[in-house]
Amino acid sequence: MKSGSNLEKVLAAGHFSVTAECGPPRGADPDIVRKKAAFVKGNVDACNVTDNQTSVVRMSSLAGCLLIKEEGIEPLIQMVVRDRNRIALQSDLLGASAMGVRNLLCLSGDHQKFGDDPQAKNVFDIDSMQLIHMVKTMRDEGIFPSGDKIQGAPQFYIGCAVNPFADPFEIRVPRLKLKMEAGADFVQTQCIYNMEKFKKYLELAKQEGLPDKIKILAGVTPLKSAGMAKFMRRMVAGMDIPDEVVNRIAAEPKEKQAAKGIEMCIEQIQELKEMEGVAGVHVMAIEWEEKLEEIIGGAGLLPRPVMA
Amino acid sequence: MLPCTGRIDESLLLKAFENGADGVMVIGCLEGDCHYVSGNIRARARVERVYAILERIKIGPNRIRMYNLSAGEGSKFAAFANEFVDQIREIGPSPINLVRAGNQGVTEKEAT
Amino acid sequence: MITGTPKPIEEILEMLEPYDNIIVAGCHGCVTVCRVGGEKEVQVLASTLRLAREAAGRTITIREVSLERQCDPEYIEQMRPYVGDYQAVLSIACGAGIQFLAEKFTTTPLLPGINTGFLGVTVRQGEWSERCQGCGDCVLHLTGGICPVTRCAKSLFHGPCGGSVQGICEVDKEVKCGWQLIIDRLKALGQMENYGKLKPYKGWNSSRDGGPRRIIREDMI
Amino acid sequence: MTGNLNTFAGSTKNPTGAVMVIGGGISGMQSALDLANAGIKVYLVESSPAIGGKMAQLDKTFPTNDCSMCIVSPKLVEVGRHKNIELFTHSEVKSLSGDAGSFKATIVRHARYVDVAACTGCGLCELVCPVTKISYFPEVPAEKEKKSRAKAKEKRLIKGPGLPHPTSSHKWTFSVDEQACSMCGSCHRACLHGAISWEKKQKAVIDQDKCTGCGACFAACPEKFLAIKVDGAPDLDKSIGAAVHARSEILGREFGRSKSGDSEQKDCIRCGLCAITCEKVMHIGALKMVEQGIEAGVDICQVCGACVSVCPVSFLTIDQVTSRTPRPLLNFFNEGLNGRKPINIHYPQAVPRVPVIDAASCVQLNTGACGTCATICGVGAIHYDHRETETEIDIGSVIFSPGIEVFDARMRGEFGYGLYKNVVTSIEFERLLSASGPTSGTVARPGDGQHPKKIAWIQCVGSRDHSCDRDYCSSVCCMYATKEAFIAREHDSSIKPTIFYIDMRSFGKNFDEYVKRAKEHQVRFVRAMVSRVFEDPLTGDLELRYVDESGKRQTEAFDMVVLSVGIQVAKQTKELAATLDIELDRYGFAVTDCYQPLATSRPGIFVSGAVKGPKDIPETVCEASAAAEAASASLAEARGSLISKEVLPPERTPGPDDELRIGVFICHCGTNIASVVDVAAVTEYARTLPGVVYAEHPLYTCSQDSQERMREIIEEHRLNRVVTSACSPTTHEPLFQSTLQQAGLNKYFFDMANIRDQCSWVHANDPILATEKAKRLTRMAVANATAGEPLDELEFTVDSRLLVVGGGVAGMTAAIEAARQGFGVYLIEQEPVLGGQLLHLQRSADGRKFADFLLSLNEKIAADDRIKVFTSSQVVEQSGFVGSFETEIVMPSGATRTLKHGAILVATGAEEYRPEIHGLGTLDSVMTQTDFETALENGTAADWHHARVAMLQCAGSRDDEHLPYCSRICCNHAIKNGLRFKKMFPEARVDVLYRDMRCYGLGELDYREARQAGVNFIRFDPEENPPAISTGETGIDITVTDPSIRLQVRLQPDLLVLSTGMKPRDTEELASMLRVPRNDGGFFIEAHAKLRPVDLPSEGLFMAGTAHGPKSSSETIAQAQAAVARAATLLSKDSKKLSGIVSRVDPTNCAVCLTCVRACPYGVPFINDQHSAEINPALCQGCGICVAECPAKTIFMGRYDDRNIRAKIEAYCASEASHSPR
Repeated sequence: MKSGSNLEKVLAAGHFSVTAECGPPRGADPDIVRKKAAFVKGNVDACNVTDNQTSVVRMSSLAGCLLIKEEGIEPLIQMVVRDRNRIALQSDLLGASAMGVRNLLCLSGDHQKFGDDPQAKNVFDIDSMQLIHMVKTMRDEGIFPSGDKIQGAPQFYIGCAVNPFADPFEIRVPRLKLKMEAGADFVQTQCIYNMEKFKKYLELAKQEGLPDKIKILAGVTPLKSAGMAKFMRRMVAGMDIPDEVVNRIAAEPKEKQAAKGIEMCIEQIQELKEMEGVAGVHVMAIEWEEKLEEIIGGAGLLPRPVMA
Repeated sequence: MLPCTGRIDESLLLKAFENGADGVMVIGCLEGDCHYVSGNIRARARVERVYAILERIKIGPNRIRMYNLSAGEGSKFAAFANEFVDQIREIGPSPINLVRAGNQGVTEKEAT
Repeated sequence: MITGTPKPIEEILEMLEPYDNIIVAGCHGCVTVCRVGGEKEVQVLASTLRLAREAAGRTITIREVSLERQCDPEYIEQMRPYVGDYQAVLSIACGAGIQFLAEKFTTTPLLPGINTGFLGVTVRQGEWSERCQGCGDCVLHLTGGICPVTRCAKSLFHGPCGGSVQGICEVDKEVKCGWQLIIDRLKALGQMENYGKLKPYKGWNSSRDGGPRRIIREDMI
Repeated sequence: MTGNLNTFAGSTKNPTGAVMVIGGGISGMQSALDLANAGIKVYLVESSPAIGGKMAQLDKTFPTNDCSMCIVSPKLVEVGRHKNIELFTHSEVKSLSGDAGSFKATIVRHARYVDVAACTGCGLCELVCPVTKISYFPEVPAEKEKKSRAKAKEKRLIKGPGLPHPTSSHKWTFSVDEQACSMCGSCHRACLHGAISWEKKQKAVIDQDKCTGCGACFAACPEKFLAIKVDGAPDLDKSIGAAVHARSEILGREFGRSKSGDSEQKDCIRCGLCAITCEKVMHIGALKMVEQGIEAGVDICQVCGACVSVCPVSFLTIDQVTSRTPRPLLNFFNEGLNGRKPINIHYPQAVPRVPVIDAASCVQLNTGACGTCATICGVGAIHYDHRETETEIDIGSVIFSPGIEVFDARMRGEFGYGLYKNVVTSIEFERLLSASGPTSGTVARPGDGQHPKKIAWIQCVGSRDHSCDRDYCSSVCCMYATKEAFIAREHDSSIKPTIFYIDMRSFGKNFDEYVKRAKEHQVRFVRAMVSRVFEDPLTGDLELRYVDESGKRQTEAFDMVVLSVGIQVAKQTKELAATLDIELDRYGFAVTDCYQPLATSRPGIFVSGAVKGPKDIPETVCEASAAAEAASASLAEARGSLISKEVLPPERTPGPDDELRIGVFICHCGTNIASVVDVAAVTEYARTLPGVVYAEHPLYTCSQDSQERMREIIEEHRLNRVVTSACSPTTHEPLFQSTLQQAGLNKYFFDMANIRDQCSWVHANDPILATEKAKRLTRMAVANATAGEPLDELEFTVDSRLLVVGGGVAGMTAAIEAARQGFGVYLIEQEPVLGGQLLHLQRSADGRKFADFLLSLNEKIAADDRIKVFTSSQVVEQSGFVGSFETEIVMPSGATRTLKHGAILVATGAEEYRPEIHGLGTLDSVMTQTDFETALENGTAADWHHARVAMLQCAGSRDDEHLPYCSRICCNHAIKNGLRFKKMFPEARVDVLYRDMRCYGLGELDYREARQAGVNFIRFDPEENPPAISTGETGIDITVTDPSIRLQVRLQPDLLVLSTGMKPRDTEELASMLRVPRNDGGFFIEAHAKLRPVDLPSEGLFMAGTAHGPKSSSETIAQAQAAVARAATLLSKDSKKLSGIVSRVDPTNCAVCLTCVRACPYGVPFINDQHSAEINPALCQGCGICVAECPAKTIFMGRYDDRNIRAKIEAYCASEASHSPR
């Protein structure tokens, strides 16, 4: 065991794992986190807590992790390199590990242009690839990047994110491989709608033998409506939603589209579950955490295994 | 008179205002018909820049304008000149001239 | 070359509020080439200022000067005989030149007339584009001659990030994804193996983070 | 006809180095200039009073929409000023004798009554002339017979809306001359104001307090006494007519003389000018002032219109004063759309700008009365005693380019021209569009002045029309109609134009694009023949009847109809041709040989322009240059023998500390300026300006004696700057500058203020402000002259050799002709043999074998040791500039050679396009026109007696996927082959599938012949009616709807012949080496689409042949000769002088920023090895763009430097008291 986290254990045991995510609030009220946590609890193996997503200022992800941990959920801390230089990153890693956070997702972070403070100075001292490598070195070799020895190395199950649909397609798999080599133990993908393209991606990854070396958690997001599908397709960079997906939900009357979205998401998870090389799903029910149980349960993934 | 409006530049146009012009017309060939291929297009860009400068320093932007004419359009030239002079009369003397008149009691008027 | 853009005239007028007798100083170097601080711009700016001030009821006397370069002490010295006769110097050279003037003429206020931009190239007449941030630690041999520090909005060393769509950066539709460019170039050069390598952390100490940088070439002193 | 073929070798001994050019239109002018600029003396004979021809009448030109007058007027001025061109305007050739090389011609100058040398063109005479109609002149009594005035028997009272309001404004003072008064009392009776006391046997006395100054007494005093004196009348010292004009002008301004077209009658102001004019100027005395108005003796009125034109208030109209029908005096330049005076300057920009008096309508010439114009002329240029004179000239050759006239549309009565006022001809419409035309460029119906909204053009009126013996196509009408429709919409975007046409013959360079643009600008094209036009007599609107494409009869109403009249040869031209003894065809077009396209049937006489067959302006210009070449080649040895060279005194070099000594000349321009501007005051003012040591105000600064005086004054007062305030520098600056040079002063120490066109003419109503403005303009010119610097006009030697790139028929012709002109030639051909595309073609239009022609060309080239041929060679490097180029070529051995030469002629040609369509290249039954022609020639067609042949036109051309342009030659090529095929095999069948048959000009005759010979023509439309064509081993199958029978037809021909068009050879590298532009199709772009058709944009570079665009072999030969003529204007000079106004870089401050390099439209600046920008003065065009762009302000330009412009700006604003504030 690299970190001893619940997620690592579930995956190591060969179970089809489930993660979800939970965005901290734009304020200091812990009850908002707790309320969301209630929907998540029992339904997942670990729950991501985002780090100032889309450059919008929110409660820190470490604080969020601790709050959900109090509620009995295994936290997965997201960490972006946009806002902190390598000194702050190391320090936060040590702190998180000390507080019992064992899962980590290393990200670049959205450009500040889209957030509250477009005039802010960004950092990008090291990039996400280098962060993965830094955490691995700290964990496995017990040394800081400076070469100094760490007293009590941090323990993390190291994750990274990939978007199988971004451009250019041909570097997607080499890039995943690079992340794996840098030290990533698992990967959570961008939400998938184009299953054909994802299968192609997975096929290429399998040719490189990647699923054996890095656990692939496929990202899914239930659609609430046809409108949401169209909006995401148009507005979210790198989002690939095929026409048939949009048409299928659009064919329903408005009031039944949400239910259809959940039905489609469940079907999709079931399909992913049967695919070789997919180790789990990452369910991003954006501002729709109350449906997690319905979705995950519907896909036959409940109850979650309890690891010793 | 210039060989081509492409010869005129911002510093000279501003110089005219410094010297008390209330308005400046730049008259070039029809666009696409420049005797020197592209001089009038260059001139237009420079006039636009001076226009913006005058606007920002509160001399007033409508005091400079570029017109395009062919050599056979005498009556149109007259119409343009009248139109521009009327426009300048409406705006009134350049603030520079107002200030100078205040100081020296002398006003230089725009002749047509 | 070093590029720049003219400061808004309102801002310059505000700076000049206390003064009635100044020098406008241009430079024959980079700023002439990028057409923001040469002799012509000196004339245009001086005329503009005189007009603006006179229209506001308060004249200003301006001496129009263009130095060969404001970043070399010998050329700056050419101003010394008369600089004391003026209340301030408005320089439209780059930030380096302006500061160097300030350093040499300690009793005269130095004012910037342009916003210094970046180290760039002329894409075409009237369009300049940044190419180098002077980070002091060049990796262009690994990235197909395209700088990730300058061309990637996040200065990533292992891009592109998820915000790259069809070669366009998420930051701006007009901005090409630097990493897409790098990958295209590496492919064309047959150097894709460079892409698959993990690059060491960048040493930013050679960049601006180390305070004003100096270059000393013993062999040239 | 053999004609000039034998002169090809140039055999005349001791030829005369002069050429007579007949016709001063664009063709004659171009020929004259090319000849004169190449050292040949030119006599240019023009029958009308001024040169310019048809082109001067046009508004805009296709396909660039350039303003016709704008582009032609520099040529007018150049011809007018050229020292080697002697102008004979208003003149005709009476006879021609002698032979090629030494002709004698007699030229008749018709009486002009105005001395061309003395006249300054001020135009006052035309202004004061009161006559506007063709008079019914009273019979002039025989000599010594006593003159007696007719007495009126029929009188008519002319009344206004109210009674007369007598005015005393600017009144003249009348008094009785006691000596002369014979106490008859006529004045007393005539006076309507009781101001004259008289009793029998007593002399009359005028009470000045009661007198209103109407002059009734003056008019009434019998001629034998003349006892009434006039005082206080301006210009009375000149003549009574001049005085009337002066007072009429003043009163007109005061009472607001209404513009023409305002038909409302005003009350009489009883100024008396009409009666005085009629009595004292015209000696008729038909008008008398009465209580209620004017009493007219309608039977004795000569209907000259003077009374109406002097009336300041529009009280009189011509119909009131006479019982006869007024005969309008029409302005022919405006196609009779408005009136003119008997003394008339042909048009405002006329050269010479000298009026002519029309003997038929001038009162003085017919009755001896009036004579006002002569009294007003300040230079005494008017002579009523002029008679026609004859001049004999010696010449070596003649160029016949009298031009054409338009078809008389009355011959097509069904269109109502001449009956319906709103039916006009296309040339009339040009004048309606023109800013200087009768309506000042507003499109108005002649019938009622209303602005038409729906205008129809009817094409082929007098073209392609067997019924009125105009079988040929006029070539230009499709395009000019499109242009007129296009421009009409530019004038008024609510106009809806429709063009009714048969075939759209937009076959020239960029013509199809132009038509496309017109369509995009809502010009509607309807393929239909209009059968009749009917007028609605109430509204003047017109109804057109036609049959549309679907066969339906249509009627459609229009506000105005324009008849696209064809062109034809005038009767006088045919007579002149007979005088010259040259052969014309049945239509009057000059007959030429297709290998000698400029030579007429009489050796030594050459022809150019539309008189050789209908053509547009660029083709005419090209032919004119070609004719100049053809006419001068055999005169080459006499080049320069008859021209005079101007010798100038050495220039004084001013020292840096010389005091400023400026002389200022303020021109009266007769009264043009002086009647408004107080020239004396301006002169006084000029004397106060800094540096001015001399000022005066001549009556006419430009007159010969004034110029002589100016030269003396410069020398006497040691002037070092000269300023004139006069008219337009565009026309007069060169004259004044040459006077400076004659006085030993650098010509750039001069500046000129225009106080006429831009001051007195526009501010006639405000003399005080106009005077102030004149002072200011003068002040600016003085400031600029002060800032002036002497500029050097660099002179460099010209290498007389010509490099010809491309050895096809164009290059070979050019080489031979250039050698005949006496120049060395390098002829470069990339193929091993000369001949180009002609090697692949068989026969000329008249059936001769091209192979024979090529053989003769090859022989001539081989025989001439001035021509060096390099076959299998290519140009690899090119440097230098006009007059001294260096070109490196690679020869077959691989060795390179550097050639030095003064000019370059690009003749790289074109080839047949061979697209892989319809099985071309794979099937034997599918071939191109060239293949077909070869097959006919080689007898492979022996068994085609019953063959069925289908020809497909535009099989590549006018197709965006292949050749986007029209290849021009294919229609004629198909007809040539079709006819030949039908002649060889009368039983065989030919079907031609076409989009528009573009058999322009005389090619239409062959088209007609082909139809008569049974060649079947089927029109298709690639969008709406494309033919379905399938080809294969099993055969060819074509299905298409034939619109003429509106049925689908199926053809199963044995052969499919494709008219594939022409594509230029690959010249990408050459073009970039020579820095010359090419269009999208790969053809070279000429310097000016209209007037410089064979010049490339860079100086010293020319082109000819199909490298310019598709064309026939005959057109190619003409173009090659034209290019040689153009090159000869350069190569014939030992040296070339450059303008002093060029940009110069001061390297001291050059930032090497490349701004100038990028900004120059001609790509002249470059970075030299001294790390500075540099501008070659030989290439600089002097626009000043780089000067303005330079961020370091380190580029300087002669007279238009910042220094000069600042000086003028500062002088503009500086009031006398305070100088430029800073």
